[in-house]
Amino acid sequence: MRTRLKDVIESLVFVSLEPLNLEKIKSICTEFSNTEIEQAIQELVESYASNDRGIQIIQAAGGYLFSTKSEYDQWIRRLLSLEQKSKLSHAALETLATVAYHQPVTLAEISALRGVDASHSLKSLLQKKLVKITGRKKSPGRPLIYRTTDKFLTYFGLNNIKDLPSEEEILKILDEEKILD
Amino acid sequence: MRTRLKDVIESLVFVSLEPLNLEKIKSICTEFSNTEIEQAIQELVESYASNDRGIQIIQAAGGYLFSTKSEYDQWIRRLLSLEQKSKLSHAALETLATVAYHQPVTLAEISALRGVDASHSLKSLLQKKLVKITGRKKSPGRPLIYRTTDKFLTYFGLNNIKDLPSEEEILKILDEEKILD
Amino acid sequence: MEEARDYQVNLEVFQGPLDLLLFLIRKKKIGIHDIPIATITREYLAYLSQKEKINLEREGEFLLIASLLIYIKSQMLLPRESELVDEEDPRKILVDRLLDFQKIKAASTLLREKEDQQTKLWKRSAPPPLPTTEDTELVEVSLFELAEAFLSLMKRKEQENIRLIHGKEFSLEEKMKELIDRLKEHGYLDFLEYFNDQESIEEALISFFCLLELIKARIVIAVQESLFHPIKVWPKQGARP
Repeated sequence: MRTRLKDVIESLVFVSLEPLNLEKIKSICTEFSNTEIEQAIQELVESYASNDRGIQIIQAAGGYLFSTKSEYDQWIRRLLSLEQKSKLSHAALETLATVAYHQPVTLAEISALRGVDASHSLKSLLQKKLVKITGRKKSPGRPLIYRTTDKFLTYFGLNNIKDLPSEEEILKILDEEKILD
Repeated sequence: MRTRLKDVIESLVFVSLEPLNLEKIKSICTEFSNTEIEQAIQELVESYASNDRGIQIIQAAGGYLFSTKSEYDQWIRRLLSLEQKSKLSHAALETLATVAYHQPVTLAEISALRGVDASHSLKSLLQKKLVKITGRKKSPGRPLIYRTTDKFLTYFGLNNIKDLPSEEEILKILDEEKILD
Repeated sequence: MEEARDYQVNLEVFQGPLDLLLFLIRKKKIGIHDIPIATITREYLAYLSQKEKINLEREGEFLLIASLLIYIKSQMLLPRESELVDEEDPRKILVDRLLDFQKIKAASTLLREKEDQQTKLWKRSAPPPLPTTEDTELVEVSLFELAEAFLSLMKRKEQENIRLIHGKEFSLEEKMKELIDRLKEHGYLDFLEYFNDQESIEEALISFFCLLELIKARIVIAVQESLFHPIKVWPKQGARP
């Protein structure tokens, strides 16, 4: 029975977003005595510490928490930077959408459309090469104009910029809610 | 050396919130050969399957991912104070099945197959990222076409779209229903 | 009156008209390939008439199938010279749709089972504590980034209200030589620092164009330790200034 309790606690620590403290564990595992629970935790922590493992259970802020072992940090950093490259922030996505639907477009136009200064997110899109500069607008100040790139099309699986869902099509899908609800 | 690589991969899979695929692992663990990596993964998966543990490594959408074991569901729901995890509505599930088995497919085709307008359920599937727009059909009106996503595979615990229930399994269900009637 | 009682079932329990049709067919224990169309049409219409008012928005689809049924029934009644072959059977269009729909329904059942299993498996929704990412890898910066850094500096300079020193003129040639000398001496050049040292916007502009020329000629290389870090300029290895 004790082995199984150890596994219950392991799964609880795993899903918990913050350090899981002893009191909480006791309040969940009501079928088990306090002594059983304390022993199981002990066993669990030891099983991770004694084995060659990539992850461990640490004690932090009065609770138990999974973490990776520090000797693997360099590989984790590589994974994180890999994922950073393929991910967009919400702000970047909004800016990208503005560029996609209003291109060719200037920074001032994007910022006006989004209602916030878009320079930071535009910068990250240029770095990710999803957006490119294609010249200058023939207007006062000759601002730079932006367009989406071929990489943008590949990213979203499109053959052609004309394949973007039209505003009407998106509205139609979004409008459905009003009729039914 | 191989033991250590196993631990590296364990820490990588652990950190990743989405299934981590072999290609990504290879591009991160550049110090190791493909054979070493494949062996280490094998070892890792087995070490979780064979031991009494609360968590396991599952294969979904072509990658590896940590999850709890199903027998600990009730304790986790206590921790998260949840009666049950929310599930797809009947209409959404039926639309999703239509997309899965008829992809690439248009909204009009889905609606015809189901006999009802599917735009509302399609919208909720798009928002849940279980379905995506992947371009346009080369037919009059050039309607948008839809496909299932990797998240769809992960949601149903499928490693590959080929792992969908087969025609035989479907026909078996139909036979059983006839007997029941 | 068994039929009347069955009709008390609400329209809402059906996922559309095909679902209702399948229900009626199964109730009659008949094969999909041999639907007694007259009977089924009668029952289907009787079912619809249970509703006092048809909400077109919600139930228009039920009416569509009703009209299809009536159409097929009328086709079946047409006198024919010979026996029907499969392809000519007016019911075929309906049968095909029912077969497809039936499969989708069965597939939904199977997917629901998988969903039930999967909802018992819990995944992490947030990453565990991660090492802080200090990206020390050098990445080559684009001309855009370089220009941008320069631009932000110019803006700052303007805000600082630096007074312009007039009368002093710089030639491109002189500046180029100064830049190269400085690179030789220090090994590298901190981009922002160097421009900060310039006395006027004009001087900074000339230096900037020199730098662009050197980069274009691949004599120097501009690198950034990580995003938003200072840009450093190095002589390109193998290139002779």
